[in-house]
Amino acid sequence: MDGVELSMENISVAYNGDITVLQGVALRAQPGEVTGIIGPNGAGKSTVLKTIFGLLTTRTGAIHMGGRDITGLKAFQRALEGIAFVPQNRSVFPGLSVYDNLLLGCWPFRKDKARITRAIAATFDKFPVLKERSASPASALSGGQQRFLEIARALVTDPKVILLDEPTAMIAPKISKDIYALTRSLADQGATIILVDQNVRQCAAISDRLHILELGRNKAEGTKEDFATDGQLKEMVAEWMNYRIDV
Amino acid sequence: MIWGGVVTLIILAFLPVPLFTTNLSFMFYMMLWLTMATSFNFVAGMAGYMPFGYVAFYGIGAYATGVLYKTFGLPIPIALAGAAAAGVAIGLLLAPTLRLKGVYFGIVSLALAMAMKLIISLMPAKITGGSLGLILSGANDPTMAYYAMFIVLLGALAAGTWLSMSRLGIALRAIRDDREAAEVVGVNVVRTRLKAWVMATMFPSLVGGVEAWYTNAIDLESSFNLLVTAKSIVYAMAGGLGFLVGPIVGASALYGIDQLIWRHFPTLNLLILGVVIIALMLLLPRGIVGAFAQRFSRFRRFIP
Amino acid sequence: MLKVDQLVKTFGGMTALAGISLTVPDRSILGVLGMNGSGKTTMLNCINGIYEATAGEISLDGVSLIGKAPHAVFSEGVGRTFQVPRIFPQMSLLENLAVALLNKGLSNAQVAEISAHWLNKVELYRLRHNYAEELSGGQQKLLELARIMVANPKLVLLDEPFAGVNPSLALLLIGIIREMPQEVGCSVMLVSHDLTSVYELSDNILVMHEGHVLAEGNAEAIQKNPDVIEAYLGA
Amino acid sequence: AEKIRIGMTVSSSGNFALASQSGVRGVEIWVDEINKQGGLEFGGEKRLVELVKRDDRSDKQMVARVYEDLIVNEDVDILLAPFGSTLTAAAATVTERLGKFMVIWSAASDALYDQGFKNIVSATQMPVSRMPSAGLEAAHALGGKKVAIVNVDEPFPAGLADGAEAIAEKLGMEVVLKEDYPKGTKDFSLLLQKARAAGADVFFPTSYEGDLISMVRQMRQMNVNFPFSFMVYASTPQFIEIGDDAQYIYSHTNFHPTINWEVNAGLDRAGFISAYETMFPNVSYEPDFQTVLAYGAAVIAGEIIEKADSFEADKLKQAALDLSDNLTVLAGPYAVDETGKQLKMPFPVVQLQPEKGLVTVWPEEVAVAKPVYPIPAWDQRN
Amino acid sequence: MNELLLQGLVNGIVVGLIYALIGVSLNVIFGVLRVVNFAHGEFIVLGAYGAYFAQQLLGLSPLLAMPLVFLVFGLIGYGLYFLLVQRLSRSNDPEHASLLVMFGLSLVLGALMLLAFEADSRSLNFSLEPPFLMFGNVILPTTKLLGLGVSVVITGCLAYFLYRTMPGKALRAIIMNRDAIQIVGVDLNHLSALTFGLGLGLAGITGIIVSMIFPSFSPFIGQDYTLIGFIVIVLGGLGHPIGAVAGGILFGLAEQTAMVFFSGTVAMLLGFVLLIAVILIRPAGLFGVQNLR
Ligand SMILES: Nc1ncnc2c1ncn2[C@@H]1O[C@H](COP(=O)(O)OP(=O)(O)OP(=O)(O)O)[C@@H](O)[C@H]1O
Ligand SMILES: Nc1ncnc2c1ncn2[C@@H]1O[C@H](COP(=O)(O)OP(=O)(O)OP(=O)(O)O)[C@@H](O)[C@H]1O
Ligand SMILES: [Mg+2]
Ligand SMILES: [Mg+2]
Repeated sequence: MDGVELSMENISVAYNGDITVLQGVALRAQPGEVTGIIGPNGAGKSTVLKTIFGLLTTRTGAIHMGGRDITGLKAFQRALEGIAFVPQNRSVFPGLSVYDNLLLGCWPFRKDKARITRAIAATFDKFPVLKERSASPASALSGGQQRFLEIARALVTDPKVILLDEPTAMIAPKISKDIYALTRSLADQGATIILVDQNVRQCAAISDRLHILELGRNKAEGTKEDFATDGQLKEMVAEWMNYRIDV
Repeated sequence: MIWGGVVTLIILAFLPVPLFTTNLSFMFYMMLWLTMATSFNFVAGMAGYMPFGYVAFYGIGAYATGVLYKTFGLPIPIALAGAAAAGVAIGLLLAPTLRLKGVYFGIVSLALAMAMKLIISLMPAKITGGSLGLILSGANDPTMAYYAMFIVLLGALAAGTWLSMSRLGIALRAIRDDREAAEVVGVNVVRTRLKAWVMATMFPSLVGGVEAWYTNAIDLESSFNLLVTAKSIVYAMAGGLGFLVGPIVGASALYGIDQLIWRHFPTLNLLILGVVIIALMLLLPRGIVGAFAQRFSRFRRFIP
Repeated sequence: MLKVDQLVKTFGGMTALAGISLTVPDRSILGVLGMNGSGKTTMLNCINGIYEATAGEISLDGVSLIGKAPHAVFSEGVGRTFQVPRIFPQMSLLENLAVALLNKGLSNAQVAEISAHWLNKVELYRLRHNYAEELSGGQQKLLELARIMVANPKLVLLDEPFAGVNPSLALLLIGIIREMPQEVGCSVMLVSHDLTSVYELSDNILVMHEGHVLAEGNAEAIQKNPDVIEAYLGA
Repeated sequence: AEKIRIGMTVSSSGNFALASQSGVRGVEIWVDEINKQGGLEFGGEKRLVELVKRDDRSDKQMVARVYEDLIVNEDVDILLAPFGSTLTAAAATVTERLGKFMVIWSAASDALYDQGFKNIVSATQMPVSRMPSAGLEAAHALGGKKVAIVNVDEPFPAGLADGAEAIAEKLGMEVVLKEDYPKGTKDFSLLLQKARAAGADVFFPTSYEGDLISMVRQMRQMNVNFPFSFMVYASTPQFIEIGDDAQYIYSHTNFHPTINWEVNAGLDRAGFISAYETMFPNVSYEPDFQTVLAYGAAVIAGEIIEKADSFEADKLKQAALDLSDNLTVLAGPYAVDETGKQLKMPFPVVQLQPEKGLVTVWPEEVAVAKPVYPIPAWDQRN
Repeated sequence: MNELLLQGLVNGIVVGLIYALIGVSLNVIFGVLRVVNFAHGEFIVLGAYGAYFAQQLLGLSPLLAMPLVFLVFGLIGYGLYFLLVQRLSRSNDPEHASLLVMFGLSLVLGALMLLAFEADSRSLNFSLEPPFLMFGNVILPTTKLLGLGVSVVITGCLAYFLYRTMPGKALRAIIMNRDAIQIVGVDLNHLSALTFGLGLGLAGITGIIVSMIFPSFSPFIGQDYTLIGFIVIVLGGLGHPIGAVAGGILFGLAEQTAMVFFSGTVAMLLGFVLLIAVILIRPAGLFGVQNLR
């Protein structure tokens, strides 16, 4: 799994023609790194991910993947290019079995039966709960189990770029630890990961680079070291986290 | 306030017509479609239900009026009241179908409309006039029928106004948005829908009855013609479901277009009507008012 | 007081709840933890009548809730929120709240007053005329909470109220929940994976596992319980 | 001089489209014919005739509206009815209310004439209750004893079926099956087998063409045959076009090469055919009995106008009564009673026979061939 | 009477399977794509005209015309999807918006057919030798057997496609979650358009079969078929080809056996009553799964 650099410059996005949500947002994510995005509700974090994945059309700006301009590609084409997306809201196919959900995750290489078998078996190893329930319809899974399924389905293709939108919301602490560990290890293996998370401490802990978004604009960004050393940045995050008694 | 203006406009437009012309039909049928589309909106727009068999109530109203007048010799006003009662009664009878969802409800109600037609056709010809139907030549009084339709229209508008402002209206919209969530915050879904349903069944029955009085001819084919449902849907949706003014705008615009087409392209009218409907839905999929509300979302809350 | 006794729920062959018993005393907060799929949401669904319990008894202040439809359970004074917020997107915030007050026999002025009070509390008052779909995810959670609180419930069931909520809003939410037993006089059942908040808010904590009660006790005891560490918290 | 304006509706679509359009071609022939002669004699001068036709989409609502529009806005002087009893009833309430005279060419329902309408007259269409008589008389004469009557549940076919039942009983035949089925029925095999199981030797379905075509096809598929099968619309070119399966079926018509009435108003057969061919060279079908009925009605309407010399409804009606029994048009002899009901215009019985084609077989006065009876079973045809 | 009842049962199954065939093609468009195809009956009738003109102009037998009609209709469907259906996803309520568009289309198609083919009833000049087969006392027309065979084959293939192959599963997944289907890399529009094409192609074939078995057709009868199609799939359950077969047979059996004892009108009434009863007992149809969305 070789990640590629993913970047967006000067991106503006609007819903319904007149509600501008992003204004000139820029972002750069390197292979082998986790790039974290934090910000208050409604800042536009999910919108950034949806835009990278091509579910929304941009007003201005461009998106590059490995140096190639992918702004004009449709969502499914980006998926075929190797971008995986775990959106914030539910994205399982409720009426299909767990197995079939994973199978559809293999769509990009659907002709290669052997690879499908291998990929699904590997996924089941990583997520034994899913193996247990492989024949039940996804709608019968609990909220958290559906979340595993989404993550598992996204990873089944060995994607180059992985977009995670609050992957551990509603997930038990024991498992969120596993998921963060998995995220980190995927990055260490070379994948490019963009992680949106309200769990600021965890996000900061595993990210190599952090972006803060507010009101649809870049507010601050820096590497882990910047945040550790730069006083202003440090304060910003601290203030941010101190909203919570203790996260 | 805007809504008050619309209602006033409607009253001013329709009230004096019989003073000026004997060609009442254009305005009569305009009122008919305004009423049908408005009351269709009670179930479709406010409760999120699509009864494809809406015509059943229209047909029942027509037949109830005809039978009561002709076979039982009752005066027209009483026959019309009977028609409303018959429509509501059948609506109540069908209440169990309200637990069905979406398309299922639609298709079942369509089946019910067909069943209703078959039942009437199986009734003795002495009562229903058999397959020829009933001719009410003795009741011919288009001006009175015109005003009867006017009153029915006003009734439908009043009901719509009340519905959109009342608690029932809020409950209905909550159900439409998220049925389960509504139930969890205390809305009795079945009972609420039943109320809207009863209101929505009364008006087409009255309309059917008044129309029968106006044309003096009742028969199965036209009383249970699916085009009646189809047009109610088309007119209401073209305007924008869920808005009070939606059906008004939709019905007046499309009815006008329909008339123009029919006059100028006598042989191609259905073709053109079809094209107009397609174009409208493709260009304004949320209807005229809905498109406006979406484009200018700031003003959305001012649209009645 | 909510009493749940030997509650069982099965889906076909799959047992989601295998005999859960618990009580929520008046004016107290019960925190519920548990692995994903352990049956927390299912339990809430059984209590408020979305699911029909397979066996067992549920009662609120001595009134059985078994067999009651969700709207009837609501009338008994049980409000709940959902794991994924379910507001009425095409209605204004005020109308969203009004839905919960429909059967209370209140005058319009009273409705307005209560609504304003709660919208102020969740800091959404200035958006009161906006459509609910225009709110961010976190705000929708707050609206959902306000929507049940206006009805002055006896018992509030909260399913993951903090998931995806940003720190400042979470703080607001925690403040509101903390005050609920005293100010509103209701008891709360708080289902969440947000350990810090659960520890901090709960009078008593229940840990569920595979449809059973794994442990029960105060925050300290739970944190130390080896079974809980093994099954839920992780090392 | 000012033109005489005649209003009517045609169905561009819906159930009545085919019949209605066939009919209006007949009216157009008459208009053309009259105008070539300089028009109708009216008020001491020749006045040209103009046909104002509108669409009714086979829709009753539409008819009421359009007839009102024709009278109020288009100022027509006299009206021709739309197709069929239902539409005609709707039109009649309007013409009656607005005091206009209407000439009917296709409304056969007996009930229509019992409503007390004063300003209508059925020029060419005999009432439905009498229409099946020729067919059943033929069946009776040939030896048919047990009749199976089936119909689609619509006014005209149902009226025919009721009439057939009454006539059959009067003739002393036993009605072993009388059954209706709803519009939209697609499969008739069971119905056919029921008729056979009931022991019928006369099969008398009174539905419209489409259903009749399905019935004969399925008769073959189910190996069902009756010694005498009479189908109202089996004489139409569309029906005959379906091929061999249409053979031997009995039907009736008022328009056929072998039927030549002593016409004293309008064109005779030959003249009519040549007029039709010049006017409608591109229409794929020949004139049928609807065309002839409508043409005949138009001719009679013209005679009535000339005789009345007025457009007042009661004068026109009086003229219509005065002309009763004095006219014979292409469709046959004309006679009406006070209610406007047609009393004559009989329909001869025809049969499609191999080699000979459609030939008149009953009554004997106009017959040109012997009926093939009983109709040979399917495996005995070649 | 017994013999007639037996014949009624057999007839019910055969007619039911033909109804099912109508339902199956509609189910692809309505059950799977959620496009309320009110013009379905018109397409079926067009299929019949296709065979009619293939026979008149090219001398093709209706059986040979099937692949041709399937291809032509499939292509038309593929194009129509982009023209008419794709944009509807922008609507609040795509399902009901599609109902209207398709209603408009049914008006247009009806009017065009009337212009092109005139109002007359037509009938394919087609028969098989022998025209019927006897099984004991029960008679079965050969064309019906043929239609029965085609129904079974088409339903089988479709069930296999939808439930066993990946594109089929992807197809069913579309209505479950439109965003998610793009997340896994499926070209939503292409696949939907293919499906629409498949549905119309099947409608064309259905038209040919139907016109061999219910012999006459005219531009006006489209609505009848649309209604039958909807009834069948609501009875059987949305989206499921086998469900459509069950629904079709149930409806056919009810109608035909009732016809043995009562008039056609009563039989049809009983058919509707059955539909209503079944739906009230099993609100998602015989094979339906509830709460898919
Ligand atoms: N479909 C939509 N229509 C209109 N506005 C929208 C839509 N989706 C999002 N928005 C608005 O866009 C803004 C950004 O939304 P987004 O979901 O990207 O925020 P976020 O940072 O992900 O918030 P959260 O932490 O709550 O998930 C918000 O103000 C939201 O109200
Ligand atoms: N409708 C259903 N049909 C079948 N099984 C179900 C259904 N709903 C829930 N389940 C099963 O019941 C078990 C409990 O689910 P529940 O949603 O209550 O878990 P939970 O504790 O809320 O989990 P989470 O923290 O992930 O939300 C799970 O294994 C789930 O798969
Ligand atoms: Mg977000
Ligand atoms: Mg849960």
